[in-house]
Amino acid sequence: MTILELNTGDTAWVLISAALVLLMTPALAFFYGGMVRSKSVLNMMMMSIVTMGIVSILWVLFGFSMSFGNSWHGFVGNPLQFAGMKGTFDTLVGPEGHQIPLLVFVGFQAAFAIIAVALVSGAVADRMKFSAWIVFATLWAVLVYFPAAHWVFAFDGFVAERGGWIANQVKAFDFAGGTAIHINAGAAALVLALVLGKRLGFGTKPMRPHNLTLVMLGAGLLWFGWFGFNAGSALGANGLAGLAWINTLVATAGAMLAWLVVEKVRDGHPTSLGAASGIVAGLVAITPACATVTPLGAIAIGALAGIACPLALSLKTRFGYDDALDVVGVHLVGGLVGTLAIGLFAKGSLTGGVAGLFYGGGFEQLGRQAIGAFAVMAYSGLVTLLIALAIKYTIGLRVSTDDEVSGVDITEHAENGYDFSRVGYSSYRVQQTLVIPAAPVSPVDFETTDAPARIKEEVK
Amino acid sequence: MTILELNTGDTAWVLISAALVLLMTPALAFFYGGMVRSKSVLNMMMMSIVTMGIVSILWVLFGFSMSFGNSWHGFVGNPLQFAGMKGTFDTLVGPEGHQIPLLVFVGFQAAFAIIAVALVSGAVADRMKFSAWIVFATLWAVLVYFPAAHWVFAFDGFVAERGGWIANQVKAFDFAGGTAIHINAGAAALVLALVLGKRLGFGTKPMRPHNLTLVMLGAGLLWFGWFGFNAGSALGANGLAGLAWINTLVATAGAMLAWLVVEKVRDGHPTSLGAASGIVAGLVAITPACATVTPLGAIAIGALAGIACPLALSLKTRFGYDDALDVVGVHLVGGLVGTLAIGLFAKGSLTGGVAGLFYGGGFEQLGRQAIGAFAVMAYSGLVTLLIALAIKYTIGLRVSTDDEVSGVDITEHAENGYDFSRVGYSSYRVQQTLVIPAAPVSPVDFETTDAPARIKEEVK
Amino acid sequence: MTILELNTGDTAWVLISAALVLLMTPALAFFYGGMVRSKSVLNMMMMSIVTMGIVSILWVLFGFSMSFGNSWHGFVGNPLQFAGMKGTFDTLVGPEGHQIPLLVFVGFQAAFAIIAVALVSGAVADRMKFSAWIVFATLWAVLVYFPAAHWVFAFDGFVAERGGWIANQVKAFDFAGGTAIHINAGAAALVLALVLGKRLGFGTKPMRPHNLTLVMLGAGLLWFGWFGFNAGSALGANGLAGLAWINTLVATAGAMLAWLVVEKVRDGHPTSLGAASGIVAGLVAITPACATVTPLGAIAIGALAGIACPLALSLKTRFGYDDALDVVGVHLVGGLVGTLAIGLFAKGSLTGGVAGLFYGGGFEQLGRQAIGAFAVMAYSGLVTLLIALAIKYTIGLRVSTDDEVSGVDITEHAENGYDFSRVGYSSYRVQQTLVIPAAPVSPVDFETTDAPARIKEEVK
Amino acid sequence: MKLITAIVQPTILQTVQVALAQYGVTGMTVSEASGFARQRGHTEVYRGTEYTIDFISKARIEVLATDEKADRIVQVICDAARTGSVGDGKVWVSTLDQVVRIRTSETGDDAI
Amino acid sequence: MKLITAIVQPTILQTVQVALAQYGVTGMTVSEASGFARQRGHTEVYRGTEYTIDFISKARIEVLATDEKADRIVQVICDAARTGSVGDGKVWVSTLDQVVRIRTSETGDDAI
Amino acid sequence: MKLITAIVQPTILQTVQVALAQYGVTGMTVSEASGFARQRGHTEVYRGTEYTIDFISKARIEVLATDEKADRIVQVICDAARTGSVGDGKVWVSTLDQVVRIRTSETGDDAI
Ligand SMILES: Nc1ncnc2c1ncn2[C@@H]1O[C@H](COP(=O)(O)OP(=O)(O)O)[C@@H](O)[C@H]1O
Ligand SMILES: Nc1ncnc2c1ncn2[C@@H]1O[C@H](COP(=O)(O)OP(=O)(O)O)[C@@H](O)[C@H]1O
Ligand SMILES: Nc1ncnc2c1ncn2[C@@H]1O[C@H](COP(=O)(O)OP(=O)(O)O)[C@@H](O)[C@H]1O
Repeated sequence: MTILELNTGDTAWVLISAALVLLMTPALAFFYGGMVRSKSVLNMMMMSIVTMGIVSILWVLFGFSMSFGNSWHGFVGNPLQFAGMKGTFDTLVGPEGHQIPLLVFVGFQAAFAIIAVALVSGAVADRMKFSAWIVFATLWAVLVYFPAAHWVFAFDGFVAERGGWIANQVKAFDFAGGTAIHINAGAAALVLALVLGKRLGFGTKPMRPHNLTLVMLGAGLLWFGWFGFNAGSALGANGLAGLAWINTLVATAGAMLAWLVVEKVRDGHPTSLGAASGIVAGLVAITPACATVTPLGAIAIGALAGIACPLALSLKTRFGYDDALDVVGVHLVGGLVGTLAIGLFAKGSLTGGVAGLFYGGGFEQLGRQAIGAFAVMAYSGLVTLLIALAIKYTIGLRVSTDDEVSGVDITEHAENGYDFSRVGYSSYRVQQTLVIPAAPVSPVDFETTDAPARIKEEVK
Repeated sequence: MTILELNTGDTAWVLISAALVLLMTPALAFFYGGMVRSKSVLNMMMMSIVTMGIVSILWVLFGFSMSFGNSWHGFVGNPLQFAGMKGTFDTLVGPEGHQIPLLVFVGFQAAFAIIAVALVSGAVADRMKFSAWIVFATLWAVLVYFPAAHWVFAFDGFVAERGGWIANQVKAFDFAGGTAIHINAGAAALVLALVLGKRLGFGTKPMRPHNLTLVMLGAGLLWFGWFGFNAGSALGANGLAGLAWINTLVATAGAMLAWLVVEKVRDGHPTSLGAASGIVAGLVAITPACATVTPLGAIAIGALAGIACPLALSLKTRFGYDDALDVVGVHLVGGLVGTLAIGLFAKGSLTGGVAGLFYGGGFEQLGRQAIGAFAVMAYSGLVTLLIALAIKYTIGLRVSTDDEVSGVDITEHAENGYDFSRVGYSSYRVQQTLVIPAAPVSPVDFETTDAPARIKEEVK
Repeated sequence: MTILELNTGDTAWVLISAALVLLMTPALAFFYGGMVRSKSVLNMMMMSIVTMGIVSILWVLFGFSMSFGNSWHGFVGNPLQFAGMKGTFDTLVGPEGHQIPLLVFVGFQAAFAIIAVALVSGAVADRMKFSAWIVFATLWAVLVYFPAAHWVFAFDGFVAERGGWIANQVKAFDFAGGTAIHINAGAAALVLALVLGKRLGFGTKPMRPHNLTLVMLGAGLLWFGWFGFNAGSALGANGLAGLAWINTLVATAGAMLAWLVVEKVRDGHPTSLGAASGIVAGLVAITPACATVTPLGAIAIGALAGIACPLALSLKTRFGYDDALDVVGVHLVGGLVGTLAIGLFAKGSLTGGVAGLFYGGGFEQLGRQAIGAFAVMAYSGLVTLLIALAIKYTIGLRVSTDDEVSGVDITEHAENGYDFSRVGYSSYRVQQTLVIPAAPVSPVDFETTDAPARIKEEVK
Repeated sequence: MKLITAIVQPTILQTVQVALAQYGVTGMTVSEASGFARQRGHTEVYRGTEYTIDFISKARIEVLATDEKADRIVQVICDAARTGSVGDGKVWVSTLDQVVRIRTSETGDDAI
Repeated sequence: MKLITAIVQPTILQTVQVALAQYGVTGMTVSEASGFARQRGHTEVYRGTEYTIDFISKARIEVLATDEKADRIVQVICDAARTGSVGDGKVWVSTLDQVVRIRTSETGDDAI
Repeated sequence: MKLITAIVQPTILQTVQVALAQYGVTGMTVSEASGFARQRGHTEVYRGTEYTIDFISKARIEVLATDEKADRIVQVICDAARTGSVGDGKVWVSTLDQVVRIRTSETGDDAI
């Protein structure tokens, strides 16, 4: 293949889509960060941010290869095929006339891998050791996400000759990752929350979101980025991308409005946290379906998610697990709604003939969807359990009770999220952690100073 | 038409532009949200966010069809033609060689419809019932925006055979929506503010913006998104888009600097709220003009807006209406400046021959611009008045005085924007609103507990 | 050249990249703004924002022409060639088949010019007169940035016939601006900080970042925008852009992780400010190198920057200059790491044959890189010194001690960043600065009112 | 010398300030507080979890006064702050041993 | 009439509130404070610069009480707030000259 | 036992803290306050509307002390906090009936 065959328009769209999807992880950091108490906002954000670092590196080393390398029995790709990105330069992928550089596809999918892992962190707010999260994120990416992405996203002959079993054998539709990403992360969140245990005071102490403007910022940027996620998954600037774009708009609208109606009816008031949550629930639900349903179908799917998810939130109180920021209620439930709904709403003219139940297609596709969804859920749950237990009984998953009371920002990161006070709360020592120790500067040590007067001048 | 004729580069640009314009509504939510007092930040944001839900759904149901369906006497499009998006799949629009999927155009224009409605909310900060806003937004979109968009944006033969009267008969230039969006929203804001009445304490109590970093975030994201708004309106990646891009940059720069100069001279200090406001004023003013003037003309238009808008702000004190966040001063005045300035600055070589007054074109185009501007203003004012009065005398427009004093966040949404306190202000009851009531969990009811000691353990 | 030769895909990519790069300056405003104390957050942001206004205007007037006009001995472009954008309409640039409108390139480069100037402001937090910053930004853009950009970015025959000396004679690689932007701004920051002097209480008083969520927002948006910066510098949607995209991802990942490791080892905790700083350091370092190294090389360069930059931060304590937000430590050091590392890691197959030391290319390219880097550093340092001294001895650089203690937000901008209090701290006078004085409204003047009862009613 | 402390509605602070200034009080210190008493708090709901927030925002005003003026100042504050609804707040007075103006080291009534 | 002021751990506030309410105290005023004492503060590090933050978040509770109830209220607060670790805080009691309920102008014990 | 309350410039807090610590005071409680007095507030302007903000940020320091040490502590605070400019603040002293250390239930001078 030569550079001449590259379609610059399609490439431009996937390039910007990749950047949009990458933005979703900081957006998630704000969405999650605003929901916790102010004493753990930094830790909450850091779990997403550090995941961007870890997964990016794993991805170019061997992760992309595990997901898109030539398949070993449909289960996992050959980790060596593209190790360290070898063999990806000057290569194009895609249908004739619409080819894009393989490296652009690598980047686009990297952003998916990152956010899948970061999503899980919502379950563990306020109480997980940061070191344990780093180990968890690494293991979970390698053992759970890379294989699952292979199952769902690796189509035969696209990057490598043979791809994953759900995409090619089961033939479940999952356009942009309802199974590999949302069901996967949601199932992991459930298991991890169970192993980790509840936050201190869960169910008795108020744990209000500390900054709802930050939550809304996260939701707004997520919506924006999700156009790259869904419409970018067309891997070209074409009518399919346009359909996915519109569906990403209206399903989200439907879910948000439905969530607000549920709240109004049940709790008495429509809330901004509800709107933000509804946005995310709608985006999750339309993710697998965005290219296989009509805009009216998308509204229906969104509305379903906007009803099912808020109702599902009470499950955590019922069953007593503490999925702090409702990854299960939003991503697992929303992902299931969307993935299964394809079996109901798929329109033959959009899918190349396969129609859902409501469009006269019978139960077959619904069955395929269910297999895809539950396979990922089961695998994710099981392997997550093993990883979580392994960490628990080695380095430990959870911070000490004292640290949890003080807040993980200070104890894990030695930082404080906000300091709006005009009162300069003083400190005895401000000291440079020196690095180049040739001629040490003397830190001002107030304990040895002898007169208030002198100090007053220095600290003026 | 076949898929082969689609221009992927143009499609990519309109796809991403659509996402950029969509981002502008959350951006507006932050811009507005930061300006109110902290007790109503959530309500302020929610008016924008819920509008995204409502208008998106209306748009695919019949709104797009009302705006771009075949015209009924140039006044409104046939609402049934594309109802529920029928007939939009696999269709391309645009000039030969530069066609894009109709659905992509639908999405792009959807984002315009959303923000036009959301803009109005700035006038009603702190005191409007959320339910009344929902009704208002719905009616205003249907009765005012969809027709006005038809007048201005529906060119004969682009989507449907016959389009709107301003675009095709009056031939006023409005590249990206100075009339249909900004003048329209500004006029509606004025009328709605008048019907609604002033905030309690207006003119006597300090009402400082509670978070200027949020305002600046909104302004920054608005500027970013506005490149999609203006340059995206070229509906292709071409030199026209490039010109619109540059003009969107420099007009905004000119307006911001002019606003700061006005402040420095008049108030003594250039402010960050002034810079943010100047950015928006410049963006508004260049919106209609961005493809018909040179960069030097754009600087002039920006500077005009940056002078006219801050001077216009005092109108609200003069005339005693309380347009809380100055939608009139920024969008109506800025929109008028930009729309009329085309009649002065239009350059023949860019417009296909039609020149403005300063480029030797006489008063003709200025007249056309004035007709377009005032037609939209009058129509918007009148219909808004009817809608506002209808709501006022049915469900009511305004919250109670008590609720306004407490703050609409708590009374309308049962939420609090921020909780930075380390003091865990306690509550007697933390209770799950249960949904799946099979085996009810018992909420901790402190009123019936018998000993502080026991409680202490529980709430630890 | 005719419009038919324009490549819409390439144009789309550069258009959106330009918008992405433009977003980086507001992002920088948040990144910097979050790091200062809450009493100067607005001033910190305003330095970036006003720079957007100033440099945009300069750019279309003559700045673009100074950078890309026909060269005067390789040192500066002819300022009149494209003055006021004349001669840029309907012109295309770029290789055959991949041409884009010259105006799009103008816009893309405008965003570079803006952020280069804004970067410097990090050094002067809390204490510089706003008027002095405006003068400095103007002079520095004209005298330092426009020439330096010419040296590095103006290739012979791209826009004008003859370009700058570093690009064409020295042939140092600098894909997206490690020298012209980061080394340049970093050197200027050092000199300006020295001339300006230390903040009151530097080294003795705690100066904690007041809002780390704002810092993280800035870092997240910077990363997002930087894909436009680096991958957009390919000036087309192609494999080179794909490579730059991936490298921008993984170098940043490497730098962030390395910075966190340094912190963990040295200070005991990995921090969120460290992660945000590591992100920026990695982005800076990969900027010049992103198209000439493999992803593995990019990880190495990122890791180097992630180690070198945090170690370099202590230089300011060692040498006693107060570069408040570490522009030197991050941009100068990061820029040097990236620019020189090209001499080590450049891969022949990516650069058209020129290989770095580690890829068998000897010391030659390293030498070229060093010449480029130090030439810009020396020029920037020298001219910045002259500008800074000129301002110091005319209008003065620094606010008064009293103003610095009170905080520059109030004294320079008459504003307060945040007001979260529910206690409506009252004021004697709320007064409109009137503009249209026909019928003056009487401001409520409490000093002349006679009875508490009356007041109570009015201020209710 | 007396210290008068008043807990009042946050929105009424401006009125009290003006009333005190008119009476001739030249200084006061204000801080933020939250009160729990007869006045009912409000309910907040986050993702279906309902919190009853009993603590209500209040402003806390402290005024130093000479013995003779103290009663009258209490009166002025009460008049200005009274709206007649639950939550109007409390005023209390205590006796001080000493007051010092830091700037001048004046003490006693001179320091007020 | 007495004013009881307590400085307690911020997380224990809910417990104290409940205990006081059970004892029959119908009102209290709470504000935020920072304490510096035996309890060690924490260290924060920003870009390699280490800050020792000596001031620790505390809640400040004020309760008005009649003379006879004051001692018992101090007891209730101490019992509820005691965890046994350094930083539990202090309670102090002072005598008031006067208390007024703003809404009704009641004074003295009636106003509490 | 005495309670010493000082209203000082927020930026001078560190100096006062150090001075008190050197004198041997082992504990203090600090909170944020806003003062209105001789010191002039500042003006803010938002979109052409001018607000005069009369209230100025202050730090409020409370120190418990035994009777004999109280005077000297007032002295130490005043010395440390004096800059000589308007706004330096006030210190006042009141007598307490009782002080209790919550952790140990110690009372009186032992509790300080
Ligand atoms: N016993 C008390 N001790 C301390 N503060 C009190 C007490 N009772 C009331 N307050 C304060 O006074 C405020 C108003 O009290 P509340 O009983 O609601 O109104 P009212 O004064 O009209 O009876 C409370 O929010 C609280 O801050
Ligand atoms: N002398 C004092 N004056 C004022 N407040 C004090 C004093 N000593 C302690 N405090 C307050 O009590 C809190 C707890 O004191 P600390 O000595 O840490 O614990 P403990 O009461 O268990 O000895 C401090 O944070 C401070 O707010
Ligand atoms: N009568 C008063 N009652 C309570 N606080 C006061 C009083 N007078 C002054 N203050 C407090 O002292 C601070 C400083 O007072 P000010 O008159 O400005 O300075 P100075 O103490 O130098 O005369 C004020 O901001 C206020 O907080």
